[in-house]
Parts: sequence; structure tokens; C-alpha cells
Amino acid sequence: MRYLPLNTNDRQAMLATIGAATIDELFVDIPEAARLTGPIHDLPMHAPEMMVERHLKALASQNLVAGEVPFFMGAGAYRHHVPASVDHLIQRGEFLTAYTPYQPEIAQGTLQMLFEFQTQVARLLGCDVANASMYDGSTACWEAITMARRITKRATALLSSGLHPHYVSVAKTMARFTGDVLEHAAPGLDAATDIADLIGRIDKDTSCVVVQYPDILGRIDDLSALAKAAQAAGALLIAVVTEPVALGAIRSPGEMGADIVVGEGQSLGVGLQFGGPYVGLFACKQKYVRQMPGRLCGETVDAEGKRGFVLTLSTREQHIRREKATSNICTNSGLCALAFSVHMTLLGEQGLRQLATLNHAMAVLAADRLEQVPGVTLINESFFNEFTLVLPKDARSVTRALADRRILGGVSLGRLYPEEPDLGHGLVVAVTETATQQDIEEFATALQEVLA
Amino acid sequence: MRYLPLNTNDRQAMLATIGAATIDELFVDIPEAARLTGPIHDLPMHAPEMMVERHLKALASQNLVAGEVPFFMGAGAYRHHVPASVDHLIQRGEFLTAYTPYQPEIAQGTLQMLFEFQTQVARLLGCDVANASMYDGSTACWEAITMARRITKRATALLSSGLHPHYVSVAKTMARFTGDVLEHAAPGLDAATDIADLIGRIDKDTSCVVVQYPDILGRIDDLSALAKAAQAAGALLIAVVTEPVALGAIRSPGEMGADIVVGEGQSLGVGLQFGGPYVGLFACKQKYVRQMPGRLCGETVDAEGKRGFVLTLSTREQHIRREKATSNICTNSGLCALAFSVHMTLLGEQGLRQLATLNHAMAVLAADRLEQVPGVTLINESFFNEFTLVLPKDARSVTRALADRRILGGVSLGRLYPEEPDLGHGLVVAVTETATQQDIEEFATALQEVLA
Amino acid sequence: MSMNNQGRPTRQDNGSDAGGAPATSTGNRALLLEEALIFEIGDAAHTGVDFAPAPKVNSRLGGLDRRSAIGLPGLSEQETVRHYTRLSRQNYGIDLGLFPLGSCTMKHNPRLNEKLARLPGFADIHPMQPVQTVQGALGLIDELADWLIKLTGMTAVAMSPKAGAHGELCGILAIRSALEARGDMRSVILVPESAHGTNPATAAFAGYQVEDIPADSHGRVDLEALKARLGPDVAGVMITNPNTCGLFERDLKAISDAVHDAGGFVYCDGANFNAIVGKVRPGDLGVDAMHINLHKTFSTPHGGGGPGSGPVVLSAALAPYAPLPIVERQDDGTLVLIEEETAEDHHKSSFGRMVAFHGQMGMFTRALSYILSHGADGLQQVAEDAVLNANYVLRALEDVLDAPFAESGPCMHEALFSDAGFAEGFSTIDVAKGLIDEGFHPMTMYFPLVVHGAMLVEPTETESKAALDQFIGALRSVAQRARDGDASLHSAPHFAPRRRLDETLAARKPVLVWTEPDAVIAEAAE
Amino acid sequence: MSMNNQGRPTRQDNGSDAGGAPATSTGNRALLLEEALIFEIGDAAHTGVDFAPAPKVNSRLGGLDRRSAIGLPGLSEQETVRHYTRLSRQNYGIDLGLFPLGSCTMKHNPRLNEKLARLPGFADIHPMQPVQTVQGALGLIDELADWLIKLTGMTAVAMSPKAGAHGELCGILAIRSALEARGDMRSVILVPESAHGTNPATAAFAGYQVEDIPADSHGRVDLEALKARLGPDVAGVMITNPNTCGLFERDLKAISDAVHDAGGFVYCDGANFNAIVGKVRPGDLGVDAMHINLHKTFSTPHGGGGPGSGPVVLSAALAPYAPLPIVERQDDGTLVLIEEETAEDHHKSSFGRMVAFHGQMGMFTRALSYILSHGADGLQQVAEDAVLNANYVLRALEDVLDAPFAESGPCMHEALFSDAGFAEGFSTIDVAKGLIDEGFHPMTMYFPLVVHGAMLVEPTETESKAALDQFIGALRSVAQRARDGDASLHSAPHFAPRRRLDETLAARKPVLVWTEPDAVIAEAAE
Ligand SMILES: Cc1ncc(COP(=O)(O)O)c(C=O)c1O
Ligand SMILES: Cc1ncc(COP(=O)(O)O)c(C=O)c1O
Repeated sequence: MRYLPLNTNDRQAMLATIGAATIDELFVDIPEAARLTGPIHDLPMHAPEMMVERHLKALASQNLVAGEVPFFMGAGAYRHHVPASVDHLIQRGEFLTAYTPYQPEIAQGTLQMLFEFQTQVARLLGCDVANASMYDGSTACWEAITMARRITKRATALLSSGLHPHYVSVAKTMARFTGDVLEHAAPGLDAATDIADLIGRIDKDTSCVVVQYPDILGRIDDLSALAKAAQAAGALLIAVVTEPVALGAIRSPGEMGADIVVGEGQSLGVGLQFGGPYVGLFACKQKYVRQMPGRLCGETVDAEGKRGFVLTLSTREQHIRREKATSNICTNSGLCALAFSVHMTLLGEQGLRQLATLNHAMAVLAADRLEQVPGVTLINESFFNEFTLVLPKDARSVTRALADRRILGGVSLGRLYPEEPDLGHGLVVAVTETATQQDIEEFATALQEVLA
Repeated sequence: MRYLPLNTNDRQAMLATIGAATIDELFVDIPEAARLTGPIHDLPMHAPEMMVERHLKALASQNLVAGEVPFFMGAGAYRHHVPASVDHLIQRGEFLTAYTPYQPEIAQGTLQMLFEFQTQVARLLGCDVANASMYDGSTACWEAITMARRITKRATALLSSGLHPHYVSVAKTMARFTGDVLEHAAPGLDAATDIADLIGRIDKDTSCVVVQYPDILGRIDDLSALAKAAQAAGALLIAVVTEPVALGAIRSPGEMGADIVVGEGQSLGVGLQFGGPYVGLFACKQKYVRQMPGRLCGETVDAEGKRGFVLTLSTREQHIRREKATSNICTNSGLCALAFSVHMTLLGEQGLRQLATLNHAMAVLAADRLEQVPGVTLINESFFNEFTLVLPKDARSVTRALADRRILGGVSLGRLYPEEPDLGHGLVVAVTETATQQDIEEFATALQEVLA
Repeated sequence: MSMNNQGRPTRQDNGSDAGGAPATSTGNRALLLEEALIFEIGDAAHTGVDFAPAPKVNSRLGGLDRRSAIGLPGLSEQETVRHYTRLSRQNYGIDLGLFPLGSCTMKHNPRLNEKLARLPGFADIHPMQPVQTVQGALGLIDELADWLIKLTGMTAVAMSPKAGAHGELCGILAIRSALEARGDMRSVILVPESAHGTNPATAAFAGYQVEDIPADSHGRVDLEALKARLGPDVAGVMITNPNTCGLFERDLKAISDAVHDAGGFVYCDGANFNAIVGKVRPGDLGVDAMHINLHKTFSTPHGGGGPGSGPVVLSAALAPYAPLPIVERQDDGTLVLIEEETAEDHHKSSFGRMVAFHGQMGMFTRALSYILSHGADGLQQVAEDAVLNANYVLRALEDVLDAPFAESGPCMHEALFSDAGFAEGFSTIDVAKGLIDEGFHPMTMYFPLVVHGAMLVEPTETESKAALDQFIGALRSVAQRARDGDASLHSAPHFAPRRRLDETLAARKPVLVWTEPDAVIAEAAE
Repeated sequence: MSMNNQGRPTRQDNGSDAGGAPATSTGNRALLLEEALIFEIGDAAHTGVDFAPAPKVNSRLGGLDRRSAIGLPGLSEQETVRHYTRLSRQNYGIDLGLFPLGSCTMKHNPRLNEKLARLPGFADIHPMQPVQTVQGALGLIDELADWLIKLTGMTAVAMSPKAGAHGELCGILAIRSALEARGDMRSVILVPESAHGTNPATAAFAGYQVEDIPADSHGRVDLEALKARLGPDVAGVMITNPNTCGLFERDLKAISDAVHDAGGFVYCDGANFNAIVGKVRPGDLGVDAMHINLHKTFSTPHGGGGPGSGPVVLSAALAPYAPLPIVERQDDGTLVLIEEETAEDHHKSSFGRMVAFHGQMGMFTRALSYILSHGADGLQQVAEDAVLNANYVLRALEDVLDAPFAESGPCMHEALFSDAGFAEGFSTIDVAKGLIDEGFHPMTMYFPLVVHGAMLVEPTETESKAALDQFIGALRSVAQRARDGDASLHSAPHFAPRRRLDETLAARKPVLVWTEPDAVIAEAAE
């Protein structure tokens, strides 16, 4: 078999060296009763590369590819053009097939990349420091809440109604077991966010306020007052960014005073991937660095005084601190962090701002056009590349009808908030640089047909 | 622009260092009259990666992809499955973006690969030595004829009727200018090759006999007698192999006495590529090495006595010998040679033999099935993975009709030999490991319909 | 030695190993290229991308337009390709050589898997697309799930966990949900000392107290001691099998029975499943939950630290509590995705959601490609060759390296050695760094904690005999030097891009992001 | 030093530069890995592929079944990936750093082009497919052809030549065909001494006698001397513009007029087109034929020696003789491929066919992707930046390196230096090898022949100012060492995978294929 270099002669020779007559002698510790002799039943036998490729291509061909149709979906996962060089570079064997850089002398490539990634993320989110990545935005969000609990020694978190409902679910799932108290309500279909309301609810038990920016409905609101209010009450402001490209156009949460900023980095370098692997961004103020979860890469020097990089502050981590660790995370999203970093390096400040400007412009064009569809109203006053429409019909059926017309026209709030009938007519529409004016036109026309 | 690192500030600073006021001062040597000021008219301006990708994808989508339909074409270009690791390895920047290894200390990767390639090719073709590649099989074939002229000091080459007609055209085109005499006739639609006839025509003016193995109609014949006859008359036997995979199943031309064996290496590692780039194989007996065209890699040692490799015997080549060189070739097919070599290394003797056996078996199944189509006859007694059918109709129209049914059913002799009406009903059919029994069935059924 | 801010010596110097060789002005050594940080070579005025001009529109950014600079340097495409290519060359990877990192299963990563994961039909689909448009994707998840269930002999599998530790969390939460469902509030999870750090960390993260399970002198769980500790407060045990000493827990079935009798559940850390896949099904040993690191056993690449994927197989007792989303096949063959929207009717008792979407699709694709390539027969061969290779290494080196449990019979997929027998002042790290010079990645050092100066060697099944022999020869020679007290080992590695790095300095004054040199100076001046 | 057959020292030894560092038993130096030949690590009993079992059939091989062993070693997939990955790491490429190889235009190779060339719609189509099934492929060739014609101001283009030298052959054959068509048998082609070796070789290969064109003291063609030589026996001249001294042939138009008046044709070697693309159209200077190296000006990768692509643009006088096949657009917009089959009616006077199929499709795709990315504006910028970079290097180094034609004013895309001024016994090669240690690929050495110890530096437009400054610094320091007679330069490179290699030995006793060691011994014993 092509991946197994040993042939029968090799195996015989090696068994002889070991002093075993048969391979099964090496498996004696497995109780006879449970030990399998032949291959497990009703599973196929090994297959040539060509056959495996045919089988997976057949599966792939059953999916409607985003790039082949007018595409307007977001709600936490955005489709951006990723330069070809990104995918080439992350496939270099020295990156792809390396392990966590525990041997820094022969892992400077990964380590320097992580140091650069941490700096890019910290600057983009407006924070002092960032870590070497988390699984995704939703788990990063929960980790931030637990971090706030450790820092404030308080257990009540106020979750903004604009926070991605899946992020809320993840947090609620965990809180059930950890005893954290989470306060949260579903959003209303109007232009105003719940920031004012949140400010009013902060009290001495509040560990943190968690707000998404731009929020699940695409709304953008100034976080400065919220940050001040939280900090005044000894609580932390946690900002969640699911579309980092937005920060090429609007002020960063850190700038507005957020203590911890977490995010989903998938927009840069990673692609849609049906939801994973993605890359969780995690940044905060310098003073909280020792409470951060996950790996951190730091600068140092080698025995000759040359600058080099190592994983550091590991006393926060599970492999050193075990049950006292700040988190149980070990494997993170290293290669996605590389993709994010390469894409960000290609863009640079100039490119990121151009990209953001282009996204916003296309979104404005789309919003204006879609508002003209009879019965459709736009709730947003402010937005970046995503906004929410209210339809005269249940949006779930509309998205399915659009899909039948080979148009992927947004994410229905009905799917995101099944338990909230009032939101059923809401449709979240994202528009990036990959959408053309013709795509917008086709979408608008099809929407009109479907609603007619 | 993304590929141009200089921005306006850089350019200003550099002009200052140079002491030029404007960039145009550096172009003073171009006559004012001919110097262009603005961009050339009616050509598009620069475009983002995404736009270029869209445009080329649109063009690509207008072609019928071999892998998506029942495919049976050969006649000098064969479709084989290429393992994914081959394409990964040839895209390593250190291979892809390297130049000809003129600085061996930092080109050992390319050089060792070439040394391995030369050895693989020599062994496969059954020769003592092989070079580092030619453009393709057809130019390698002409180079072999000129080499035979230099060696024998004779100018008449006998080309077998089984030699690929395009290879014949290339040779005839060159011969018109070099004064070489080429004797050639089109093949007949029967099982017997023209070897006996060729033997009879060899005389004291014959520089070489050029025979293809397997030939354009897929026929296989023993070359031993031909080799003896040619050598007895002081001429050389040049064998041409357009399907190297065949040599995993049948004896090599070198084994049968050929003096020079050239071939098309596209079958291994390279793919169809609409005809190029391909890789010319060139091998011969040791005694003729100094008359070979193209680059040769040889073993040596470095200043510390470590084994290393260099380009050698360059006194044959244009950059040293100029008009007295054995050929004018400079750039060859290095990266395709790498792909060929990687694929061959993955196969190894065992894999190559399995591949060849599978090809032959599928071809036999196809031949048996197609023969059952009313009105269709098979001319071959012997074949490897390609054979010739005689149809009751002009084969050109049949291949077009099959294509309309999304089946690529062979190459018509009418297209290969437009000037030979008698061959118009001939269809050359190739069957490799990529064809399934279902493909064969669909082909047979469609052929029957088209002929009905 | 004085340095400029790009890690280049300001005095010409190529380090003590340059010997007679002259210094270079660049700090490069032929193909060993130094590379500065993007912040040192790029700036905001350069970029490696082009965009069509944006249509003119009135901003709707709610007055929050960014005014200040972000500080993100850009590079032209070639500079970018060069930067990361040069960095990559300072890394070691499986593609370069044997990577015997115990407990990490660094096996070959077939490029076929990379190619198939990039098919637009898998890579370019949105997680929230209407299910009728992603039947192939759901079908792939379903097919992989079926394999994992059959290979482990369990009832169900939760596909969404993003890595091993996340899978552990999933399993522990399922256990806790099952207990709560019967109104049984237990507070303790038992974990062996030899366990990986994620085990105790996970139990704590899920709100449990962690207590040690004692080990016997042969490196396995002490069954009697364990039984003694079981009781109404014990929610479950976390056992790694094969364990981190590379040994199979013979008594696992007995342990499971005891735990079950005491009303608890058995979590098995399946990180080492590679040693037993196709040879035994954990379900047959009474396991209730086990995560499978697709990035180990099923070869999805480690990528310098991730991403991974940690599906969790579950017993009948825990299956009802599996997290959302869940892929389910209808009678008509179509696949549905059970999320909050439909959970009520189908999956009432699910304990909730662990991630935003459906887990690591990109890893599922690679893993299924790997699994189908091997088939049931090949996967069994994988376990046999992995174990064969490990025992070959163990027996070939036990004369120069102390092998604490060698007497306990054959090891499984990894060979465990200790630093006993090294000369005074020589330890595992010296051997590890010596191996780097020899062209190998070191083994896992100082883990498991139960062995002094542990060296955990896991060759995996994808190493050839020739590769093993070369590795054995190298390790033998380095081990001998450690026994002989060869001082040059203390300064190893000598040939790597960097010499030993000062980790204390890094931790004492953490520099986690780059700052303009002058800023640094200013700071220093304070 | 004694060696085993794998290039590894049998005595432990890491070469004179290892200095204090201890030897390694493997011969590896951390990430600098030695790699044996496939014949030494693989054998006929191992393979890296799987096949479905072949259906049983009766062989139809005509009794020629292969009996003897072929001698092809196989490796498992991982060993294969490792073998070639390790080999690649012993190479220098553009992706690693500046590659100033004069006359070779080593510019950035965008990965977009690699990606698009691999679209199945281009990569997986057969050259003989019915034309109705390859309209997109023909359309791409047609679109690229249109660009090349417009950029050069010519009438037609022959797309099939496989590289520059093949393109030269195409052009010379077209010239000869045109002459023969008017019954004019001329026998001589004039070529400047400074021309690339392929020029005279091509003329001879096409059956012409080659005579030198004298150069003037400023490195350009001597117009008067050329005129004097023209006559009824001269078929044409081959001129490189910009020439290989990096200078633009100011008098090209005058030369063309003179040659045309004398009944000859002008062939222009367009290998250096990168310097003038978008700045001047050769057609406006009277050129009749010019090849374009897509692998230079239009950035298709050099791949360690190829493949390339050398389309030839033709003037109205030569267009009728262009070789087959030819892509032609019908009035209805569909594209046809003119081959032997249809040549009679459409292309009577074509001189024939140069290759089996349609030329280098894979290179066409990459080149068009590159051209569309730059557009007409970007291509002009390419020429300007290429020339700017070359002049920047020229002026920054004139003080330490002799620049023979610096007085003739600005250079074009390459800066030419000589070894004048080096200490006794020091030559161009010492500087080249010194540059290797500095982390750069050397410039072109000893070419063109008209300059003693020539060093031809072509940075190309894809180098940043920072990269040029680092290169200039390194070359300056090495040049200074050559002037000062620093002996260590003679033994450079010191840090590369190999020290200087013995080329004389290689040529004296050529070993071109690997043979079993014992075979070698036997041979030696004879
Ligand atoms: C034994 C063991 N358990 C758990 C883990 C954690 O898995 P992951 O790193 O995927 O979270 C690992 C991986 O390092 C491990 O070796
Ligand atoms: C000036 C010049 N002419 C012709 C050639 C030959 O081109 P090719 O190598 O593509 O055959 C080259 C390339 O080395 C060259 O530099």
C-alpha cells in the first residue's frame, strides 16, 4: 500500500531483530477476546488514489459551489478572494507538516510567523497583545468570558442581543456546567443596538459585557461609552469581531476601549470551508496577558545573541499547569493563522483599506437595489458589508427558493433564531468584493420573483 | 501593481541615485520616433487577480475536459493518472523557480534529479546513457536523425510507415533545409508492419532507419532483425517510443539492438496539456555520447571529496561550440523531466509493470467489445494500450459525432493523414488505466449509434 | 554579541561553527537565509494585491470611519512569497525526515488529501447554505462518521469538536449531562498522573475536581487502587489507551466494569488510537466516550500547531447527549442537519453546541480520503506497522538507553526511554538537541511525567526500515555521547538556524508583539 | 577524504567550515540534509502507488513480453516526497532571493499562473480533440497571439516553437522560405560576436554559414562595417536588441533598411524584450522576425532548465511562411486549427511543422495570465522598472567594479561589469562563488564573450529597492575582497551544500548514469 513503506521482507527482518515470531506477539496485551483477527466487516478494502479521487469528486459535485453562483451569505463566515500565493505558501511541507514549535531551533519559521501574526492581530483589533490563535470565533468568545471571570472574580456576563446566536449557544452550553450566569435576549428588527440598555444593566456582579461589532444584523455602533461604563463598574468589555475586513474601514474595538477583543479570522486567507477549520483571534490589554488562554510566541535571543522566537508564558497552559491552566486548548489553528498572516501581509494597510472600501461600496449598492424590491425593507442605518432585510414572507422558505434558482441569497434569521417567531422574516445579506453588479441584479430580480 | 514592488517614492529615490531626472532619460537610446509614450492602444489595462481568474476560467469552461467523459484518445499523447504528490513536488519554489543548474553548488537538487532521470530513462529504453531531456518526442526524433548523419556521414534516413505522421512532418520540414533525404510512405491498414520492407531498402547511403514502437497504429513488432540489418550496413537503428508505459510490459528497443532510442515522456507525470509542454526522451549507446544533443548531467566530487553533480560534456553545446554545436537547443523540458522522474520513482519497477498490465488488460477488453460493433474491424494482431479500428464510415465525422455525445473516442487517421484517402476510415483508439468498463460500454454503444 | 534589529550580527560573524569560513556581510550562509520581520521590510505604502476601483457611494459607516493608521505593513507578491519561503526553510517537517514525537503521531501527510480538501465542492461552500445545496458535504460527514463508529465499535459520534482537547470536553460534558439527567451530581474525575495535560485541564474546564489515579510499577493503571477510590462522588475516569508510556491498558475492561458498577463513566483519550486501529474496538472494552485526533491517527497535517479535529465516539448511554449540529440521514436517503431549529423534535437531550458551525470540514475531507485509501485492511496494517516500528526502535536501543518498562513486554506505538545512565549533568534535552544536528526532529521530552527525563519515541508506520536504521544509528551515537559526557552536546544544536534559545529571558520580559525600535529605546530609557 | 557511495563522509567530518562543531554520524547538518540516490534507497520491491487488480485477459503483446528486469527502484509515497523535498532544499530559486542572471530575466513567477494553468479545462484536454471541444483553448492561444502581435507591432505570430532557440529556428526557416519563394538562394547569416550561442547554432542547424558582425567600441553593432559586408549571398542578420551587453541597438532601423536594400531579412533575438516591452515596437524598427521567450519576459517559470516557449512574431513579408498549426478565427467567431488537413486551402506557403502538436499550451496559459494582470500600462511599467533597477545597480557599483560600457550612457535591463581591477589571480568566478555564500545566486559569468571576465547583472523589475540595496552591499563587499586578493574567495562557497565541484573530472571520465557499486569496482578492476 502506497503509504506503508514496509514490505513483507522488511517486516520479517524486523520481527527477527525484535525476537518476535509473529506481529500478533506484539499485541498480546490486548485481551484475546477483544483482539480483532481479520479486517472489520462491511467496510471497504484499500483503494487506489484514482478511485478515492473519483469517490470524493462525486460527493463534491453534489454541492452548490459559492463561487459559481450569485452569493450573498455571511452571518459569521464571509467569502473573500484569497490570492493564489497564500495557498501555495501554506502547502510548503515545512509549514504544513511541522508540529507545534516545541523545538525552537528548527521551528523559527513557524515561530516568527506567529510573532508576526500576533502583532498583525493586535494592531488590527486595537489591542496590546494577541495570542497564537484559538479554534474559532465562537470558542474564543467563551474563553474570553471565562478569562473575565478569572480577572474580575465575578460570574455574570451580559451578552448583547447583537452577538452571533451560535456564539451565544456555545457560551450557554458551557455556562450550564461552569455555573457562569449569562444574560441575553434576542435582537429586535430595528436600527438601534442594545448598547444603551446594556449600560443600564451593568452592576457589581457583572464580570463582562460581550458585544459584537459589526453585530449579527450588520449594525455598527460606537463602543466607547459601553467600555467606560463597564470599566467604571469593575467589569470588562469584550468585543467580538466576526468580519475582520470591517476593521479596514471602521475604528477598532480596542481603540474604543475594549479590554478583550476576540474574533473569527476566516475572512482572510482561509475561505468558507463549510465552517471549518477557521481561526479564532484573541487579543487583549497588556495587563491581562497572564490570564490569556492558548499559546503565545515571544522574542528572545539564542546562545550567540541572535534574535529568535520561542513559545512563552507556558505556565498558563495545560501541559505545564494541568488542571490549573487558563484553558484546556492545545492544538489550535496554526496553519489558518499562517494563511491569515500571509493574506494580511499581501494586503498591507493600503490593500486592506481598499478591500474594505470596495466591500462597503458593493454592500451599499446592493442595499439600495434590494430595498427597491417591493415589500422589502432595510433595517440598518449603519453597516459595513452586511445588512438585514425584512421580507414580506418567512425568510427560510425564501432562501430555499432562491437556492433552487442557483442563488445563495443570505442567511435567514429563522434559521439562526428558530425559537424567535418574530424574527422569521429577517434576512441577513452579506456583500463582498467577490460580488458583481450583475450578481446583485440577478439576486434582486430573483428575490422579486420569489416574493411575488 | 501587485508584482511590481517599486512605488513612486522608490522610483524617485532611485532616479536620484542614478542622476536621471525622469525615467525616459534611461530610454534615450530608443529613437524618439519609435519610442512609445502612453500604453499601446486597444489593449486592456492591468487587472486584479480575481478578474484574471474569472476570464481564464470562462475560457477553460468552453473546453470538453477529458477526465469528465469516456476518453479513448492517444496517437502520441496519453492520459494517465498522475499521483497528487507529483504536482506538489514540482511546484516547490526551489525546483519551479530555479534556472538551468550552471552554479552546481546551489543546484544539487536539480542536478541529482537529472542524474536520476537520465538513469531511469536509459534503463527504461534499454540504452547505456540518456540526456537531460529535449522539447518533445518529435524534435527528439529529428535530432536523432541529424545525430545519425553526423555519426555515419550519410544523409539518407528511412522512416518507417509506422512513425507518427507529425514526427514525419517535423523531420520533412527540417530536411527540406538541411538537405537530408528522407524516405517514407504512409502505413497500410493491416496487421503487418513494414519492417521486412525496410530491411530490404537499407543500403550504403542509409544513415539510419527510424521505426516507432509501438507504432502509430498500435502495432508491436520485434526490432532485432532490423537492428542487425542496419548495423551490418553501417547504418543506425533509431527507435521512437511515444508511449513509455508500454515498456513496462514489452521489451525495450535498446534490448533489441537500437542504437538511439528517443521518445515522448508525457505519459508519466506530465498529463495531456493540450500538447505541451511535454518532455523529449533521448538515449543511446555509450559510444555515441559525444554526438548527443542537449544537456548531460554527470557525477563528480567537490573540493572536500563529497559526491556531487554537474552539467558536463558541454563542448557539444551551443553556448560553448556555437555554430559547431551538435544542436541549437538550450532551454529544454527540465520541470517535465522532474515530473516524469517523480512519477517513475513512485511507480518503481513493480508499479510500472502493474500499470502496464492494467493498461493492456483494459485495452484488450475494449478491443474485444468494439470489434462487436457491427461494421467495425480491428486491424491489430498485437498491441499494447492502443489499436486501430476500420469503420464503415469516414472516421473524422465519427469522432465529431461522438464528441457531440460527450465521448472522446479516438483519433481519426483522416486527421493524421489528410492526404491519404485510403486511411479515412481508420480510427486509432487508446485505452489506459483511467478508462472504466462502463466507459468502454458507453463508447461502444455510442459508436454503434453513430455508425447506424 | 551586538545585533541590529533584524537578527543580523552587526559585527561580521557566522557563529562559532563557521570556523575557518569568512563572515558574510548579509548574515546569510548560502542557502541558510536570514529573514527580517515583515514590519522591518514592508510598510503601509506597499501592497501585493490589486483591486478594481470601488464604485462611489455615500458611506453608511455610522460615522465610525477609521481615522488612525493601523500599522499593517504590506509587501509585493514576490517579497511575500520570498518571506514565507525563507521562513519555511527554517522549519523541520515530516516532509524533511523522521519526526518521532511521542504522543503526536507524526505520520506522512498524503498530498492527495490536500488536493481533495481543496475541491471547490468542499472548500467553497458556506456552512449555512440550505441543506439541499450541500448534500455532498453532509454525505461526506456521514460517511466518515460511519467509519469512526465501526472502527471503534461505538454507538454514535459527535463530529464538531475542533481538536483532541475539545473532544475531551465534549465527552466530559456528555458524561455530566447523562449524570444530571438522572439527577446525580458527581464532582470528581479521576485522571492518571501519566495523562496528557489536556485531560485534567479539560475536567477542570468542565467544572470538575481532578484526582490522580495511581499507576503500578509496570506503567499501567493500578486497578485495585482505582477500585478503592471509586464511589458516589466519582463522575468518571479518563484513561489513555494505549497510555502515554506506550503500553496497552490490559485491565481496561475490568476498569470499565468497576467504574460502571460505581455509577460512573469511562472516558478514553484516543490520541493513541493509531496503535490499535483495526486491532481492537474500544467499544468492546466498555469505553463510554473517546475522542479521535484526526490529525494523528488519520493523518490530517499538524500545520505547525493546528488545525486539528477531535470527533468523539459515544456509547449508547451517552449518545443521546451528543452536541449539535448532527447530520442525520432520512429514509428517503437525503441528509438533514439537526441544529437548534430542529433539535426539539429530534435531539431533545443534546447538551448543546460546542462551535459556531459543523466542525472541521477540511479535516473530515482529508481524513476520509486517508481512510478510503487504506481501507479496513490497510488500517489494520497501519496499527501493526506502527507497533512493529516502535518495538524495533525499542529493542535496537535498549542497550544504550534506559527503557524503564521494557520488561513489561512489547510496547505499542511508542518506545519510552529515560535519561538514566547519562553522565553527570547530561539530560534528555542534550540528546534532543544533538539529534537536531543529526538531521532529525527530537522525540517528546520529559513526558510522561512519571518517568525521569522521559524520551518518548513514536516513529509511526510511515517510516521505512532504512529511515529507522538511520535514526537508530544517530540516536545511538548521540546517546553514547551523553553517556560519555561529551561537552559539545551541551552547546548543540550547532548547525540549526539558531543555537539554543533563551526561554527564561522570553518569559521574564515577554515581548509578544513587534514595536518600532525607537519605541523600544524610549521604553528602555524610562 | 574517503567517502561512502552516498556522498557521506566515512570518517566523521563536516568539512573545513564546521570548525569547533562536532561531526554528525549522518553527514546531515541540522536542516542541511544529505540525500542518497533513489537507486541507493529504493528497490524494485517497493512502490508508492496502488492499482486495482487488472482484469484477466489473453496477452496480445505479440510475444514481446518483457522478461528481463528494468532496474527501476520504487519508493513509498512518503520516501518519495521526502527525497524530492530534500533535493529541492539544495537548490536556489527566485523564491529564495534575488537571481540576477543576465540574459535570463529571472523575475517573479506568480502562483496565480500556476493555478490557472492547472484548470482541467486547459491541463486535461487532448491536442487532437475535435476543435468544437477545445474552443476555449484555441481562444486562449488566439488572445495571447493578439497581444504578442500588438506589443511588437508585427503582422503575425507563430505560436508553436518550444523555446527561444526553437523560435530562432522558426524565424530563420521563414526567412529561408521567403528567399527560396523568390528563387533566391543565399548562404550566409551574419551574427554579432556578442550574440547568444543559440544564434550561430541555429543558423548552422538551418543549413547556413555563419559570419561575425563586428562591434564598435561602445558595445554596439558597427553599422558601416555591416553595410560593407551585405551582398547577394547574405540571407539575413541576427541581432539581439537590447543586445547582450545590455545596450539598445540605436541603429537598428538603419541596419534593417540596409539589410532590406541588400535583399536580406532582419532576425531579432527578442530574449531581452523585457527591457523594451511597451516602450518600442520592434516592428517599427524594420524587424522581420523575433522570438519572444515567454519564460523570460512573460514570466513562465524556468523550472530548473525548462520548459520554455518561444513564439515568433513575423513581418508581412514572412507571415505567409509561418509553420503549422495555426489558429484562425472564422467570421462566425468560431476558431479553427489549420493543420496539414486544411493547410492547402488556407496556408499554402507555410514552411511546414516544427512540433508534434500546438506548442506549449501550459506556458501560453501562464503568459496570458501574467499579461492580463499587468495590462498595457503594467507592461510598460515592467520595462521602466527593469531598466531603472539595472541602472541603479550599475551606478551603485561602478566605483568597485569596472563597467566597460558605462560611458555609453544608461544601460537597459542589465548592467555589465568586467573583472578588470581584481587582484592578480582573481576572476569573475571568485566573485560569483563569494556571492553564493552571501545568499545570492551569481550573475551570468563570462558572457557576453566580448568583455573580459564579463559579469552580466539583470535584476528584473520584480526586485524591491531593499532587495537591490542588500544585493549591492553584498556584491560590493565581495568585489572589494576580490580587489584586495582575499584568498578565502578562492575556496568559496563555504556554506553551500557542496564546495566547488570538479568539472574537469566530470568531463574526463563521464559518469552519466548510476551503476551498482560492484559494477563500478569491476570496471575499475579491468
Ligand atoms: C495523549 C494526548 N491527549 C490529548 C491531546 C490533545 O489533543 P489536541 O492537541 O488535538 O487538543 C494530545 C495531543 O497533544 C495527546 O497527545
Ligand atoms: C539572448 C538569448 N538568446 C536566445 C536564448 C535561447 O532561448 P532558450 O533558452 O529559450 O532556447 C537565450 C536564453 O538563454 C538568450 O539569453
